[in-house]
This record gives sequence, C-alpha cells and structure tokens, in this order.
Amino acid sequence: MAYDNAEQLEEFRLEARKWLEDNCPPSMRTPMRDDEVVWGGRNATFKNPDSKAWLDRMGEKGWTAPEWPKEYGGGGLSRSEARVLEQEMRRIKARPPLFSFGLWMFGPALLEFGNHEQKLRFIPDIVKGKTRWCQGYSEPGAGSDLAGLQTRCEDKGDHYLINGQKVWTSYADKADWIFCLVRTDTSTKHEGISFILFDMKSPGVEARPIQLISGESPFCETFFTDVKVPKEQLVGRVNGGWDIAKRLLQFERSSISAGGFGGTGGSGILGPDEYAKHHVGTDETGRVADGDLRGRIADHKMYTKAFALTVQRQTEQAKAGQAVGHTASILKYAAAKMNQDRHELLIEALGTEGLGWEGEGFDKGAMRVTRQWLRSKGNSIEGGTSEINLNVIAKRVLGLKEHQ
Amino acid sequence: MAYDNAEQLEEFRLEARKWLEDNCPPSMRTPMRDDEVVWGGRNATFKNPDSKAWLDRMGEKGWTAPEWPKEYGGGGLSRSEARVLEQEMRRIKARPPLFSFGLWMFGPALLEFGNHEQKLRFIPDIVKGKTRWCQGYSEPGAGSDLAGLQTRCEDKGDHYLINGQKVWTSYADKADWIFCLVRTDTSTKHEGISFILFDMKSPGVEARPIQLISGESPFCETFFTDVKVPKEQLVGRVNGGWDIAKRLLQFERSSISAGGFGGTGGSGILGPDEYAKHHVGTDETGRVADGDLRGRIADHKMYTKAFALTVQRQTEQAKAGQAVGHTASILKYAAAKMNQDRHELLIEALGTEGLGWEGEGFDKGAMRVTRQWLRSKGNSIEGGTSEINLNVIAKRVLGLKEHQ
Amino acid sequence: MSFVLTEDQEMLRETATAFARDELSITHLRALRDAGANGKDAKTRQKLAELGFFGVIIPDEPGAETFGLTGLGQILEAQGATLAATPLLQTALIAASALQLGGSPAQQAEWLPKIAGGETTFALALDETAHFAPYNVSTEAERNGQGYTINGLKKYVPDAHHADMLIVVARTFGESGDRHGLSLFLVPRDAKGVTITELKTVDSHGAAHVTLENVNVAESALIGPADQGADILDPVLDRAAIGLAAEMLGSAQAAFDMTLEYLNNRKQFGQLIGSFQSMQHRAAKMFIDLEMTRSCVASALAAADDGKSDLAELASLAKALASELVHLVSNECVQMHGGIGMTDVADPGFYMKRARVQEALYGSASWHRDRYARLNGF
Amino acid sequence: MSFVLTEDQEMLRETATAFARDELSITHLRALRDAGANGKDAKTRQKLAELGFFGVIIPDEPGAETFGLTGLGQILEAQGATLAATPLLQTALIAASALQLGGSPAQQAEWLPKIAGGETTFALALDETAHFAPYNVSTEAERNGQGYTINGLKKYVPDAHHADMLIVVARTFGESGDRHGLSLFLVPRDAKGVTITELKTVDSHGAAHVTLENVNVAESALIGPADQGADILDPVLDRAAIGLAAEMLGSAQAAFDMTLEYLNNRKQFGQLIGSFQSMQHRAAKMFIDLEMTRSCVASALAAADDGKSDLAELASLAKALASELVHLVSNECVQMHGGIGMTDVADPGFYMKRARVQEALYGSASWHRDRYARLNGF
Repeated sequence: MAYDNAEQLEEFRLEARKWLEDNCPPSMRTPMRDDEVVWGGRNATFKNPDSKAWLDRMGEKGWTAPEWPKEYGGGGLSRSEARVLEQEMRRIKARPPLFSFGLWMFGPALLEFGNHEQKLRFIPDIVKGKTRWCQGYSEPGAGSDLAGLQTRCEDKGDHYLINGQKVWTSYADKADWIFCLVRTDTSTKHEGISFILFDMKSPGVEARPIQLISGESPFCETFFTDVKVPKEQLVGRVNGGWDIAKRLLQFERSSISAGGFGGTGGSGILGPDEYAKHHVGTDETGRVADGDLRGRIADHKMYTKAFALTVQRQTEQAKAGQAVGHTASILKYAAAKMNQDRHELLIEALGTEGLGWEGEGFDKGAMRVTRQWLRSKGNSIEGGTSEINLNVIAKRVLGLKEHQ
Repeated sequence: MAYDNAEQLEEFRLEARKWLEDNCPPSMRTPMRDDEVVWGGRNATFKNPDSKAWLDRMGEKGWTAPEWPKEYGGGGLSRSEARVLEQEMRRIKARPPLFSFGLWMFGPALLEFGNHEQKLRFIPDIVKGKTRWCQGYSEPGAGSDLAGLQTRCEDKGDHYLINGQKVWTSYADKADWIFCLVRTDTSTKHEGISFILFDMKSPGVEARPIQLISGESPFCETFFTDVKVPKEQLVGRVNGGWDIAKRLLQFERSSISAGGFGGTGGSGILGPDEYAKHHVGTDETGRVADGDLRGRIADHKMYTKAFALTVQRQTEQAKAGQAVGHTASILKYAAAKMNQDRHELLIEALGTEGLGWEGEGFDKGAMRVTRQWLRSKGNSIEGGTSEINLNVIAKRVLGLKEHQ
Repeated sequence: MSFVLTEDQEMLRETATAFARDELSITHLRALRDAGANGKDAKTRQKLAELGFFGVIIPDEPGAETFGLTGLGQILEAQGATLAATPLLQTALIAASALQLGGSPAQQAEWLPKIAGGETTFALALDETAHFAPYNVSTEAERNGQGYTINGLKKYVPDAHHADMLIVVARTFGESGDRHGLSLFLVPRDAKGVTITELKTVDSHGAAHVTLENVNVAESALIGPADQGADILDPVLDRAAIGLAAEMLGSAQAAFDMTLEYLNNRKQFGQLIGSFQSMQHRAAKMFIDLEMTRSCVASALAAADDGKSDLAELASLAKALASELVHLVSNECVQMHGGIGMTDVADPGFYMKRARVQEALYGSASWHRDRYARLNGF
Repeated sequence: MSFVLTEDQEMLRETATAFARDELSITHLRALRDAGANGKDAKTRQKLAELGFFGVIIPDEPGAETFGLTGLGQILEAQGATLAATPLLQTALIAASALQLGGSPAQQAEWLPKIAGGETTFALALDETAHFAPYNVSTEAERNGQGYTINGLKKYVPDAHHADMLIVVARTFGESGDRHGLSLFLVPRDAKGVTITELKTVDSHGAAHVTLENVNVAESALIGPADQGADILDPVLDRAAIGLAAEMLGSAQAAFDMTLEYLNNRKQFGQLIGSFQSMQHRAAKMFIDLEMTRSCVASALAAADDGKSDLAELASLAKALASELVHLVSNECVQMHGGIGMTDVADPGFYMKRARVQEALYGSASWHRDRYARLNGF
C-alpha cells in the first residue's frame, strides 16, 4: 500500500478531476430520470447521444469497474483511488454511465471463480457495457429455498443440454446472456448444482415478461427447452456452483442495501412529510395537523436517518478492519422495511390523490408514487426474503442454534 | 330445559333478589380494595366481620358455586339461573364472597374427573371456603413445556412417596391443600403423569415465597421431601393425569381471560388518557398536547373496547351454540397484551411521577401503578405464555401443520 | 345488542356469500378491469336488484321489519370478500339512510321504492380535498328565485361515474370547516352544469371528480332543513363507515383464508411454509385481530339498528380496526405468497390495492382514532 | 465525523468496560439497594476519580486534547451495561459542559479542576413537572442588592440526593414556557433555604425533589448572561440526551446479550428455546435495531465533539431510538426468560426498571420525535 500515500492520492484526484471535466458531457451531470438509465448490451438504447459517449469513454478507461484488473479491461485502481474517483464523480454530479447486473453481481463472481479464458472473454464486454447479463436463479418451486432448483443440465459429451424453467429473471427479455444455476446431480441437493453461462439467443430459450401488481414487467418467466451449451461455459467445477451462487447473492444483497431500492431513486417525488403538509394541512405552528400521522412520519424519517448512518458506519468500520459480518443481511432487511414504510406513509398522506392508476384526474407524480408503493412490496421478497435474512442473522451473526 | 321457562326464571329472580337483599351486608356492596379480598381456608383472615358473614351465608346456600351439584354443597342452579343470580349480584354491586383456585380451577376438574368419595370429601369445603387450594404445576425445568415435569411419585404399596420441586405455586405459603402434577412413570412423557392431592401441612412440604420484580411475593418455590400421600388422594387413574391437567389449564385460561388480570382490578387508578391530560397537559381544544402519545392511547382504548366486545360476542355465541373453539387462548393472549400496553402507557403518561418505589415524594396511587406495571409483565408468562397461546391458535384453530 | 344473527339475517348472509362466490369472484373483477369497465357493471346491478339487495334496509310498507343495517352488513361483508364493485354502499346504504333520516315524505315516497327496486342509483358527493373532512365544504349553494344554484368541485366521488343521481353536500351558510351551514341536495347526474370526470383507480372500481357549475335545483331537491345538513350527514357517514368496515372485514377474512390455504400447501426447504413457527405466530396474531374486528363491526351494525347513542364511537372503532386489519392482512398475504404474490395474475395484490381505497373513504384509521379520542374526552 | 474510535478512546472504552464489569456489576447495584443506599456510593465515586473519569472532557490545560464526548460516551455505555449509578452524567457531562459552554473564566478556573478531580459533584435542577419541558420554568430568581433570591420547586432531580452543588435553572424574565428569560445559577446544596427531599425510585438510583425558599446567591453564581440561559441550556441538554442515549445503548446491548445467552442454554420441549424460529426472528430484529441505534449514538457523540450544526437533530435521533430500543429489549429479556425473568433475584427486571427512568430524563421518545419533526419543518 506504499503507493497509496496521501500525496500520490492527491495527484490521482487532480488527474481524475481533469479527465472527468474533459470527458463527462454537461448533460450527464443532471439528475437522471428512470427512462434515461443506460443498461448497455447488444440492443442498447440511448435517449441521448451523450449517454453513449459517456459510456464509451468511461468503458474505454475501465472506470465503469474502477477496481477490476486492467488485464480484463477494468480500471485497475486501488480501493482508495476508486473512492477518490467516486467522490470526484459525485462532486460534478456525474450520472452512473452504466447500470448492469454484470458489473454488480456476475462480474465480481466471475473474477473470483472463473478461469483466465472466461474472464478474458466476458469481463471486458461487461466493463464496456457491450453485453447485458441476466440472472437465472429462482424457479417456481425454488424461491427462498433456492437450492431446491430443478433445471436439468445433462452432460452430452461435447456439450451440455439444459431443460427447465426459471422465474423472476430480471430483464430476461432484454438481456444478451444469462448466468444460470442448473442441476447437474439429482442425487444430492447443494452439491448437485453448477453455474453456467449461455447466450439468450440460443435455440430453445424463451423469456416471457411477468406483469406485476404495479403494472410493470421487469421480470420474466424463462423457459429452456433442449438448450445446447458449449462445455467451456461452465464456471468453476461441475457440481461446485452453490459456492458461487452464495457469493453472488452476497454481492446482490450488498448492491441492494447500498443503493436502496427503486433504480434511480425517487427523484421528483416528495417525502411523506411534504405530502402530509400539503394534503392533510398544518396547524398554526406549521406542524402536520394530524398528530398521529406526524408521529409516524417522524419515526420513519428517523429510521431512514439511522439507516444512512449505519451504512456509513459499516463502511468506515470495514475500512478500519472492524467488519461486523453479514451486514448485507442486516441492511437488506432494514432497506426493505424502510422503503415499504416510506411508501405506505406516502400513500396515506396522499389520501385519495394516491389512489389513481392512469388517465386523467390525478397528479402524474402521485400516480408514480402509487406504482412505486406497489413495487416496494417486492423489496422484502426479491434478493432473499426478509424472513431468510432474519434466519441468516439469527444463525450466522447471533449464533442461535437449529432444532436438534 | 322445560324448567327454564321465562316465568319460572322470573320467579327465581325475585327469590334471589329478596335473599340477597336480606343476606348481603351493606358493607359488602361497596368497591373492594385489594387487601379486602377473601381467600378463605383454615387460616382465613377477614378485614371486616361482614366479609365472614357474607361468605358463610353464600357458602351455606351453595351460591359461591351456583352451578355445582347440590349433592356436593353447590347451588344446583341451571346455567340460566346462575346468570340471573350473577345479574342480581351485579345489580346491588355485591362483592364476590370468595376468591378461590378451588372454585375457579380445581373444583370443576374434580367434578369431572374425581370419584364420588373425593367429591364428597373436597367439594363442600371449597364451596364454603374452608379449604384454600394451591396449584402444583410448573417446575424449574418445566414451564411452557409443562409435561417435562420431574417431581417423582413412587408407589410404596399403601401410600405414595413424593419428591421434587415446584415453582410459581401461587400462595403456596397460605394454602391448605395442593393439587399437584407428579411423574409416576419416567419411561414416557405425557403418559407418565398423575394428578394427586395432599395437605400442605404434610411432613416434608416446604413453601418459600419468591420475590417478584414488583416487590410482591404471590408465588412460591415449593419443595417436597419424602412426602407421604394416602393412595385414595390420587385423582383419575395412575398415569392419566395429563388429561386432567389440560382440562384444568383451560379453566385457568378462561378465568384469566374473563376476569382479566390484576385481582380486583385497578379501582382508584385513572386511565392513561386521564394521567396524560393531567401530566402532559392539553391544547386549547382539550386534546392531550402530545399528539403522538394521544394517538397511541386512543389505539389502546380501542383495543380495550374491542376486547370487551369480543368477550361479549363469544359469550353470546357460545350460548347460541356457535362456539369458535379455543377462545380462551385468543382472549388470554389479547388480555395480556392489553394489560401490558395499558400499564406502559400509564407509566409513560405519568412521567417521573411514575418512577417512585416507596416513601415520600410520590403520589400513592402512582406508586401503585408502578408496581402494577411491573406485575403486568407476568401476564404474558403465567397461565401459558403468549407464545404457547399463539402455538395453540396456529395449530388447533387455524390447522397449521407441524414440521414433518 | 345481539351478536347472533336472526334466522332471516343468517339466510341473507348465506345467499349473499353464495352470490358473491359464484358470480362476483375476483376473476369477475379482473375480467371487468381488463375490459376497461372501471367498476361499471350493469349486469350485476340487475342481479342485485333481483335478489332484493338494494332494499335491505327499506321496509316494504311503513313500519315493517327489515333486515336492518346488520343484514346489509352481511351482504357488504360478502362482497368485500371478493372485492366486488357494486352500487350497494352508495345507494342501498348511504342514499337510503340519508332519505330515511332526513327526507321529506314526498322524497321518501319518490325515491325509496326506486332504490329498493334498483331502478335508481346514487353517489354521495362530499369530499373536496384528498382527505375525508366532512365539514370542509366550500361548494356553495346560493338561493335563487326557484331554488338553489350550486357551484363547486367534488373529488373522488365513489360511483359518480355511473350513478343516476348525486347527493351533493353544499354550503348554504358559514365557511369551510363549520358544521353549521351545510345542506344536502338531490342532483341528477345529467343536470345542466354537472361535469363528471371519470377516474381510473388503483382498485379497478373507478370513481369520478364532479364539477358543479351553476347547477340549478328546485327547492324540493333539498333533503332536510337548509343549513342543518350535518344532522343528517353525521349519522349517514357513521353508517357508511360501518358498512365499509363490514366490507373490509370480508376482504381481510378472505385474504387471510387465502394465505392460510397457501401456508398449508406451499413447501420450501421440504417443509410446508405454514409449519415454520414465525409464520404460525404471525398467522395467529392476524386471527386474533380478525376476531377483535369482527366483534366491533357486529356491535356497530347492531348499534345502528338499535338506535344506540354510542353509534359514532362504535363507527370509529370499527372503521379504525378494520383499516389496520385489512392493511396488515393484505400485506402479509402478498409477503407470505412470496414472488407469486407480486404478480398481476395472482389475487393478493387486488386486496392490497382495494385496502387503501377502503381506508381513504369515510375516514382513515388515523382520522377515526382522533375522533375516538375526542368522543372520549382526551 | 468518524465512527472509528481513536486508539486512546478505544483504551478508555476497555478500561471502563472492565471496571464496570469487575466493580459495578448488577450484583453491586443489588447490594447497594438492599443496604438502602439509594444510589449513594462514595466508594465508587472515589474510584471513578482515581480512574480520571470525571475529567474526560476537561482539558488538562487550556486548549489541550481530551477524550471528548465520544470518550465519555464509552464510559457511560459501559456503566449502562451494568446499570451502575454514578455521578458521571450529572457532573462529568452536564456540569462540565455547562461551565465550559457558559462559565466565566473565574468559574471555569474554580470548578473544572474540582470536577475533574472528583472533588465536587453537581446536579442539574431543571424540571418542575413530571415531564421534561425545559422552558416550563416557574422558579423565580429575583434581583436583590448583592445578587439573586431564588424561590421554586424542582422535581425528580437526578443525583440531587448526594450532589455537592446544584445548577438551578430559574426564571429572571418572562413566564413559564418562554425560552427567553432563563438563567443558570450555581447553588451549594447546603445553602440556606434549600431543602432536599430524597426519593426512593424504581431503578434504585434515587433522586430528589429540591425546594428553594428565599435562597440568596451572589451575582457570581450566575452562569453566563442573565435571561439568556437557554443558549447554554439547549446544547447542554442535547449533550445530556446523547450521553444518556449512550448509557441506554449499553443497557440494551447487555440485556440483549443476557437474552441470547439464555436462548442458547434454556431448553423447553427438549429444544433450546433459541432454536424456535419465532424467537430467532425476534432476536434478529432486536439486533438490527441495536445496530441502527449504535450508529445514531456514535454520530451524535461525534457531532458534539466536532461542533456540528445538526447536534440537536442527532441528539433527538439518538435519544428516541435508544428509548424504543431499551424498552423493546428489556421487555423481551423478561419475556424470553419466562417466569425467572419476573423474579427479583434475576437481572432482567433491573433493566426494565431503569429503562423507564432513562426514557423520562431529558425527553421521552415521543418528545424527541416531536422535536425531530419540528427541526425538519413538519
């Protein structure tokens, strides 16, 4: 860590600042709407040509994945440098150039468990946003009990043959490739699972969007019928996929708990206190007139603040080598509760204004809240249910035993 | 039920009213303080000679146990007559002449499971308040898991020999006799339990009061060392005690859920709304100034009202033959929550006035609240924990299955 | 007060339950939604009329016995179980009550038979803001030569997108917030100056904003004495809250039953999910709350029928508990169903969506807690 | 702001934790209680002085570094874990802060060394009613020739039954409820006209009512400018709330650890009670709340040391969360211990009793939620 002395870090900061000044288009320094998010991939769409330029430049430099090795197209930065880059981007309010399950979940796992050829083949395209990945994990019979999965993967000598069904595959209808858990041994549970990659254009793959209660369809049911997969696309060893799966779930929980829920966040949406002041009214001293509702909003805002401070504390402590362990489960649980409470309070504060679905007569922002309220109900289910997170905390953190 | 026609019932009402007018001393028609409760027994104490007269007259008539058979000293009344008697007593605000575990729990069980000789021997003295009974159920290693009890009962030919320890024996230091669960077979669990009765003056019995966090000592640890018990004092069959135990627990839960907690109730103690108005203050429209606290008090008062209506509904429905089943578990759970919430709110509303223990400087009524607040914490433990009640509801009422 | 239904009421309950199950299932609601019906369902209205459900609290002849609000409550509970959109709450309960409590003999003679027969449906146009606040009425009814001219805007009026008649609460005296000065008017939906803006709502029941622009009504359109409309409105709103609470109880019970069913069938980790103790305890607690709420709803219905003086208190109790219950149960229903609960093809989401509409109408839990406290003097 | 302790603070934390464990256990508190000490413990005071704990936020020489409130917070957390009754909150935190923030150079020179050395202890005499309401002061200080004459009654003053000096908040202008017009006075406990009524309290720490009857003090007894005492009082009370929150966090963590221990040892139905899923989920939720509260307490302590402008907001956050936490955990501690938890020989009850005192002092959760909302403009 000799390199990381303060002076050299300061030098890096100036370089990064200069580069960002030169390369981040002004339109990329404004708040991003949900429909402006860049997901990359073969069929990438860009609402604004600047989005493409910004992604290309950042991808070329490897700064979409600042800490990944240069060898595979990453930025090759140290943890400290990456943090400086983050600060500098925040300083100019630069948008994230790329949203990607490849960056957040699959890439880190492949770097840890993949072989050199696999990394060379897949990582650079993740960094540059050229391949959009989706995650083939849950199945109709395997939700919380993920290891109960049934999708068959048979060894046919020169290739694998895959048959089965996944659900809750995020954006499977838009993704180029899938990283997928499959069963390679039916005689055992956890030890019969493998981790495999294949192109979503392979014959026999079909993705059908699932309509949610919020009216949106970010997830798919995905069907595999005699899908042929080259053998070199299996990651790690045959029947060794469960360890990769677990590690990847940690990356997933961390990315959820750090980023919170709801993509770009609720820009343009007011807080429950503001809606309450507007719709419920205030007393002569400016307080929300309904004291009961006001107390519950205060309680929620405190929880939100406590959550932010906890993220900050755990980050600092991890930096200082005082990691608590399984913080992702703690934050995942709390983030789900927080986001759901927030939306319940928003809907309550909005009154009948929060009950619109579409069309005339309702405020557009309020209708977005209504949809997000329904969407937030998934927060305690997706990426590990709240119940599973409580189990993990009880057993792994608190050391409570199982029935004997 | 031909006898129970309306006319005859009306006749009984007039008789009962007349008898009560003649026999219930005026001082027995005033609210009762905690220290005026009559528990009967060999060493009965009466703060007021009228209490004794009232007990003697009611006991002689069998109206302390109105529905028990005349043969054993009971009132021999029908359900409808008993209800009329209750109404007439309430009309003149007559005090209950006797508090007694014999009346509430042991008597009903003995009438169901005992033989004729046992009933003749024990029931009349319960009715007249001459014998005070206590309950030997819980043990240090057998609380929620009552059937795990270890107190040994050995068959010594002409008598039983009992060795072991009970805890949470209510008023064991004041009781004359005990009804007790003992282990007569160690090779099996539920099927190795018997139900036995013995005199607390028997050699080898020792009762040590347990001091509670509230400072009071209503319960004892009770030790049995080579206690000899005549064989005719075993109720039902050897190893058949668990059925009696369960039935008796139902009587216990019903008596708790019907009567609520806290003996004679909180006479003289204000409600949380009144304490809040006094100590927290009110706004210009007379509302409790703290809107958050006010909302929580309202919530609690609503729960209390809902509880009372539920007791009433279940009574009426049972009368109409529409019993829900296991209502005791539902009401026991709710009564504990309600009483605990109430006392938390009382203490919160009292502020520092609710933090006194003894001596000068605090309001006497407030100090009683403080003690009752601590005592109320036992409500979700005694007579079947809230967790056990939830288990019972989940399995027996809702039909949820066990792990397989 | 009795918690036990009469034999007639019990039969009515069974009829209503069977009808809701057989003809007004959630599948029916989903089909209507997908067809863009937005809660408009003429066929169902016809069937309800045939069953006599519109006239449950209207005596066949003056002084005759009816099933009472308790009877109507059984029907609303049954339709709550399947989330059916019907005109019963607005018409058979609210309009019938308003006319019975405040209508002139002529009004009663004209409208009650039409209600009972399902010929005419109504909608109560009251709220002007996003939160229930019955005295916050700015809509003005000004005296003119022959009657009144009404101007104002009513927001989120349930059933106004299909009802034949409106009962408009307008101010004839004082200012917004005053209890005194309110008056109730009968206004045909097609009266000149009435504009109905149909709303597509989260529960697929629909509703409408109603704009009144120089709407002229005759003197005879006034229900009860001018300025004293609150004397009619208050007990009508209490009945509306109680009726809605009965509906909510039905919704909560149905969502709970669906959850239990799932708990006893779905496996994870080789075990029924209902065999996990944390699930069992959560289910048991919901059941206790259901039992409590059921008692409150029954008492409130009976209090209305018996003319009890604690009607307002019991109405607030029932509506507040039913609100908390229906949110708890519908949320747990989605959560315990896991991913499938989040999908539009499954039923749990429908309960959650309808629950927020049920809460918002005629006073939220928070509003009723506040009123309960006021009624209890603190 | 840093969530990571300095090496010095870490050592202080370890010392304090070991000292509390070894010398101030609950057994010690129980023994003091049974001896009727009522929180008076001269021996402990002596030891705290020897350890230097009274001077943790007082620099050895002007401008020198101290352990800061963060350091003192570690000690308070440690004493919270064993529920120890010490004069540290009143003396080392409140009195030291008041003198540092508002005292004249002469007052600082006179009193700060005496505080640091444990020679003089203090008690803040503020509240006059049963609820924390810092501006509701009716105690009057009237100017006389040489200084002031004070009259009034202070209720439930912590440590006043053994402290050497009082800091009395009195009104020199305006009326009860006004922020302006408060003044702070140094008053010896044995001053003429001061009556101390010792209170036996539920937590066995004791406290006292203080009556001031024509108590004469010199001009020099005034801390800071007259009438503007709230400018000193407000930040002092925020620090007090934060220090108490640290203590509460310690209590909650200890009660939680005790519960975990029991869950992992006690069997029922042949199983460890901690292996039942409903227990596991409840424990896990408590742990999450503990983690959240720990973050808030640490931030609030750091904000005081860094002179951050959001001190008030963070103080309310920490105190409110710590209140909810300590009630939840101490109640679950009793419940999960079952019958034994209800007995006086077991420790859980002590936590529950102390929790209510901790909540009542320097603002309840409800009070701080209200303030948090006000600070956030709603």
